[in-house]
Amino acid sequence: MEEEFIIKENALIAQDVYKMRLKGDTSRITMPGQFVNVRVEGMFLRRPISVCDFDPPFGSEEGRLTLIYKVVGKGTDRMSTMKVGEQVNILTGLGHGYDINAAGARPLLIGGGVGVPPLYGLARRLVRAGKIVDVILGFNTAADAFLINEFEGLNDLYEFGCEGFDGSKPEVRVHTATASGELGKKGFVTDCLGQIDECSHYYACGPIPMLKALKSAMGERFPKAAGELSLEERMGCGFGACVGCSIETASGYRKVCTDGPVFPESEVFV
Amino acid sequence: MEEEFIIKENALIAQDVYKMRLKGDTSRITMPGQFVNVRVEGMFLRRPISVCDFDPPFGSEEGRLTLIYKVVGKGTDRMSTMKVGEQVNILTGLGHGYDINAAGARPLLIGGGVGVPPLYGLARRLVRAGKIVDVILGFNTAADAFLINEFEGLNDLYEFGCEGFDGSKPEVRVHTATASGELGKKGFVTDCLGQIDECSHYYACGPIPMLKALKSAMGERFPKAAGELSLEERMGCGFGACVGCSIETASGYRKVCTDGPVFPESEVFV
Amino acid sequence: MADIRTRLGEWELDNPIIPASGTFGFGQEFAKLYDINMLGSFSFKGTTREARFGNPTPRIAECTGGMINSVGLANPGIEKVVEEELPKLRKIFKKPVIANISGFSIDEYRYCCEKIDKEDGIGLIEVNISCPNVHAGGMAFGTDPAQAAAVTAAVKEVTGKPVYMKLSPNVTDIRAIAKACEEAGADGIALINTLLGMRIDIKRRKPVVANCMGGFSGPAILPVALRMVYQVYETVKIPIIGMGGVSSAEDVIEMMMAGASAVEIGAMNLTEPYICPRIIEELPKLCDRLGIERLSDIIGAAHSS
Amino acid sequence: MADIRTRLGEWELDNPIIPASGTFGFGQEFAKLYDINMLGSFSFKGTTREARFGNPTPRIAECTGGMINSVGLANPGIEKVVEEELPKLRKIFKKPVIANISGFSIDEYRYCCEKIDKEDGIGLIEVNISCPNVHAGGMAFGTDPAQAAAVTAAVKEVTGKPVYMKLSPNVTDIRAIAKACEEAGADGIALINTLLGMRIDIKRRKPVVANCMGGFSGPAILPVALRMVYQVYETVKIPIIGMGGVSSAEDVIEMMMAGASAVEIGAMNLTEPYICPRIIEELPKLCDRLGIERLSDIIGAAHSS
Ligand SMILES: Cc1cc2nc3c(=O)[nH]c(=O)nc-3n(C[C@H](O)[C@H](O)[C@H](O)COP(=O)(O)OP(=O)(O)OC[C@H]3O[C@@H](n4cnc5c(N)ncnc54)[C@H](O)[C@@H]3O)c2cc1C
Ligand SMILES: Cc1cc2nc3c(=O)[nH]c(=O)nc-3n(C[C@H](O)[C@H](O)[C@H](O)COP(=O)(O)OP(=O)(O)OC[C@H]3O[C@@H](n4cnc5c(N)ncnc54)[C@H](O)[C@@H]3O)c2cc1C
Ligand SMILES: Cc1cc2nc3c(=O)[nH]c(=O)nc-3n(C[C@H](O)[C@H](O)[C@H](O)COP(=O)(O)O)c2cc1C
Ligand SMILES: Cc1cc2nc3c(=O)[nH]c(=O)nc-3n(C[C@H](O)[C@H](O)[C@H](O)COP(=O)(O)O)c2cc1C
Ligand code: FES
Ligand code: FES
Repeated sequence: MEEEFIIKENALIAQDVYKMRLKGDTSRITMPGQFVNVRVEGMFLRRPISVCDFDPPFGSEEGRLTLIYKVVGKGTDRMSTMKVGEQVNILTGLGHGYDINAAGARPLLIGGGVGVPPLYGLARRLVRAGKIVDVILGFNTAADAFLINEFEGLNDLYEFGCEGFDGSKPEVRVHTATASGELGKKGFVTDCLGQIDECSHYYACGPIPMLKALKSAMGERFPKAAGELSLEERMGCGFGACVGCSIETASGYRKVCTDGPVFPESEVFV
Repeated sequence: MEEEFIIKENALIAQDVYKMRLKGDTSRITMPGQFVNVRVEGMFLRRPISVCDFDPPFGSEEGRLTLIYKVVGKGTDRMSTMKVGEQVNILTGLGHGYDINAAGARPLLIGGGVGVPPLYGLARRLVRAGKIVDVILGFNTAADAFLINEFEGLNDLYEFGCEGFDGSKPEVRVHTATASGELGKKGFVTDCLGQIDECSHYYACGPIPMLKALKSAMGERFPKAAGELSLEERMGCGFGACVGCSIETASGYRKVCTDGPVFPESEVFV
Repeated sequence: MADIRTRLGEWELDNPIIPASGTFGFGQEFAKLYDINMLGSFSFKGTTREARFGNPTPRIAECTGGMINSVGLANPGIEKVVEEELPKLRKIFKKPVIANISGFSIDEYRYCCEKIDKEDGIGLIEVNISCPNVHAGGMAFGTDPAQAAAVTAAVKEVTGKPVYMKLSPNVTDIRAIAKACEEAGADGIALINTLLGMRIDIKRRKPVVANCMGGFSGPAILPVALRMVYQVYETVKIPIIGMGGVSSAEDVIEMMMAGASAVEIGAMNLTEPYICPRIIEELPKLCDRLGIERLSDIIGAAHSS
Repeated sequence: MADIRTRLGEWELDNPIIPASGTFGFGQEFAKLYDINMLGSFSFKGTTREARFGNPTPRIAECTGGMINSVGLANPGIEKVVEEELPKLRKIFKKPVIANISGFSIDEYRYCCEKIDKEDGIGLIEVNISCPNVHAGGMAFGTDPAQAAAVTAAVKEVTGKPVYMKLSPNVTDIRAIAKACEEAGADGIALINTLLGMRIDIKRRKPVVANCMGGFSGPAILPVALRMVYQVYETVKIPIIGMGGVSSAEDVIEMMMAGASAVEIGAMNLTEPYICPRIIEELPKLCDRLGIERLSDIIGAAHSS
């Protein structure tokens, strides 16, 4: 679970938002939506960050891991000063991620702010599995936005047929909302739901108010679609030992770090 | 007082003993025997280390500072892992050093173990001032010994007359003792006193038992020579603020960090 | 190679390293990471009569050299621990475990200890008296010698297993509490529990943890823990399990020289999950470097005779 | 730019930053490093009736995130402070200073405060009651509400200057001590003093400091200090000077949100001698980022109304 990674890139990609690419043993990461817990020098607790994307080690190739994080305090600030070539100690493959098998033909992904990153790895895998994927990305302003091109890019990637899939031509349809109106629709992710014509299953990650609004909006727009929500909670360990991250769910107490961070929408009270 | 230095060298020179050469603003260092207080990441307190040698900044040239330290605990262990090019935060020019003006014609320098380093900068200055300098260096074993060649080398340096001096041909006479007998005389620094024919003033640095033995041996061998002893004490600040390092002397309470670390032999009870 | 075995009364441990209660669950999470049978033992999550969710979240905060937790004794309740956790544990852990018991009334302590008394594979009962006493104004049992003694006497009545009283450091005089426990029949003392601490979120202008305050632990508290272990060692004759801020083999030695017969490690398990096996590996080497032949010889060595 | 002035009773300070007693001598060492008139004020070295060498050396030990000192109130004695240090100080420091007074008997406190009462340029007297009471078994005055009140009442009799009682954190209930001081007439509360701690040298198998134990302070103790300031703010109406582990402008804000009207900085002065000017520079900028217009508005802001 504890692995040393080497930083390959650590670059500013939006206001206060950094993308960190690393190499190391990713073999414990198995589902998009999982997270890692990063040791940051000078901090006692590790910092939990969602896996944005990953590739398993392959032959002599090391595994690849991408994290996208926003500087909000001392720990992430310190992360942003880490240099290419530096070694980072990471607890990898933590938590229970998104269930790809539940996607159906027309999955919908909804991400807000730093909730967007984990959906990228998910989208890539859904496209690979031949799905037509709707993605709604919400940001406050244009300066806060990131990954939009990369989501779009998933279309090109698969036009060349570099991966086999199950027949239907896969596609990613990106819908953007900004509160400022600078990019895409002016408003919130829920304001984009009108643009979606079909939804077999949904996957969301973002701040609690977004998840709350989304849950009720989805109940009206696509009452039959089940969904999965990714939650955040302050963590002591990230692997189930301290019970610091418990929440109450429809099926009793659950730990966000091991039972989640992704939970069936029907289970959680947001 | 607080300066950033850059590491130019950090090399093992004897068993557990490292030499660190740095560049930065040394202008506050004025006397050999002073010390600096080094910030070591992960440690709360700084680590006091004697100035082994220094050169003031000159024109566009930065100042040079040499420290020699032994790894004895976590802080010095961490220091030994610092890399060339790294920046080190140092409080410089601390304490009251050796009084060069008191040397007379035939100064004697006595150093034991990691008490040896500060005597090097002193010896260099005494040679520059045209003195014939006797130096007694004591170590436990040959593996612990260091700087012997450098002291000898002070002779070559000045044969070429690269510094002006006051007429008499300067010289450094190095006498070595090891407890193991591997190098020089078998025994302690005091066992070398027989090799010294004259002494106008002496300067010593080393562990307390050595200083104690020395003080009484010198009283017998050269009863007229006054001396200066460099002391160590655990320090909170190193610049006189915390009174953590007080000792009782013949003239009342004194702070090792500001009134010392070098004290007249007649003042201190060792 | 140095002999790193140690004893807690009659119980001989292969080594003094014991993950502390609340940081090791019931062993299942760590059993996935390493063979937990290499541990001296471990202390299971503080258990109460009823199942408890604990305090509202957030209940974790970062501090310099440590953390605050206000988990608040979240646990499945003694019934479930005995019926589910212990049987599961016995499959993976072959050594006696330490049963950490909490309560909000003397009755509750007694009830839980009586239940545990019937179980096999319990090395000792660690009775955590830092919880607030609901029947006496909410001050913790562990802050008053008379109440500490009352809990001790009550649980001693219902169990034949060794009873170690786990003390709170949030007191004026830890010696008085330890002494009261010894006199009431305790077989040993475990200390320290967490220091009461808090952090404030300056953006939200509110305490970081929902419960306002919480227990502060981790390397930062080591000096306080060492001091209290040292004081208690001079006060009682029964064995001491020392804890608080231990994060290295050196700290283990320091804790034992202060007077501990065994050493628990808490918060560090959460951030460095392999800390215990690493210390167990390092310990004999460090003993060799320090000229320690038998680790148990150094218990209390820092005290002037 | 935010207004960072604050008040301690009638006394308006340009900013809340005050180097803590024992870490700033009588100002002379720091005056060589920067213009100390930029400080809110500073608290001079704890002064007793007689000159004291203090405890034997070594009296400093390293800890994670802090240090132990067992300096033991080394000071030149009140006579010399009044006759030599204060006149020297007045030449370089134009603001009122905080007079930190200690004693081993109520008489000694009274004697020293009476002396100080006659001096000009004293902003307030900070009465440190963490020293052991030689007349009452050696327990510190600050660990018993009745004794804390007795010291307060005694010094209030002999001085018209504001009296702030400086409390020890090594107590079960800091609120009771603070309340007792307030009721006995204290004008304010200063807290916390150091936590009692120790370290052991595992090579020598002895306590690191000659005096065995000492006062533990530095960033590691911030959570305990915040908790106590928070508790005391809910207990008394008089102003609080908060301290313990403060090492950044963020910590200053946290301390004030917990309830402090001004903030002292101790151990950090020793390892980062420019810490106070740096924080004073940073503070208005941080206030701007946090939307704080007047720093004094946030005192106690973390308390739910
Ligand atoms: C499962 C999970 C996945 C996450 N994925 C991402 C991601 O992909 N990108 C990203 O930018 N952020 C992510 N976060 C949030 C991220 O963990 C916090 O922003 C980060 O820990 C803040 O650390 P800090 O030291 O900068 O802030 P500080 O506020 O100084 O941190 C203080 C303490 O609070 C904790 N903390 C603060 N904010 C949060 C938060 N929102 N959630 C949990 N703990 C918090 C910190 O971990 C630390 O222990 C995720 C959080 C969780 C729980
Ligand atoms: C004025 C002065 C000059 C010195 N010059 C040198 C030198 O040139 N070369 C050299 O190798 N050593 C020198 N020392 C000793 C050096 O400071 C210590 O060896 C070093 O601080 C040990 O740090 P550590 O973390 O490795 O050891 P630890 O034992 O882990 O340190 C713990 C604490 O004790 C302090 N400490 C430990 N040993 C000493 C000591 N002997 N003196 C003072 N504080 C100590 C440390 O600074 C630290 O605060 C000097 C000490 C003083 C006071
Ligand atoms: C997350 C967490 C939960 C804890 N839960 C308990 C508990 O249930 N019962 C108990 O006696 N102590 C509990 N403790 C206290 C620890 O067992 C230990 O006494 C304390 O943390 C000091 O050790 P440390 O500094 O190594 O963490 C808990 C500590 C932490 C960090
Ligand atoms: C070296 C040192 C000496 C101290 N001397 C005194 C003193 O004489 N009087 C006093 O009231 N407090 C004294 N203190 C306590 C500090 O004033 C302060 O209360 C404590 O250190 C907590 O603050 P900090 O964590 O910022 O250091 C001393 C602290 C240190 C580190
Ligand atoms: S963070 Fe420790 S159990 Fe979830
Ligand atoms: S080390 Fe602080 S006064 Fe000398």
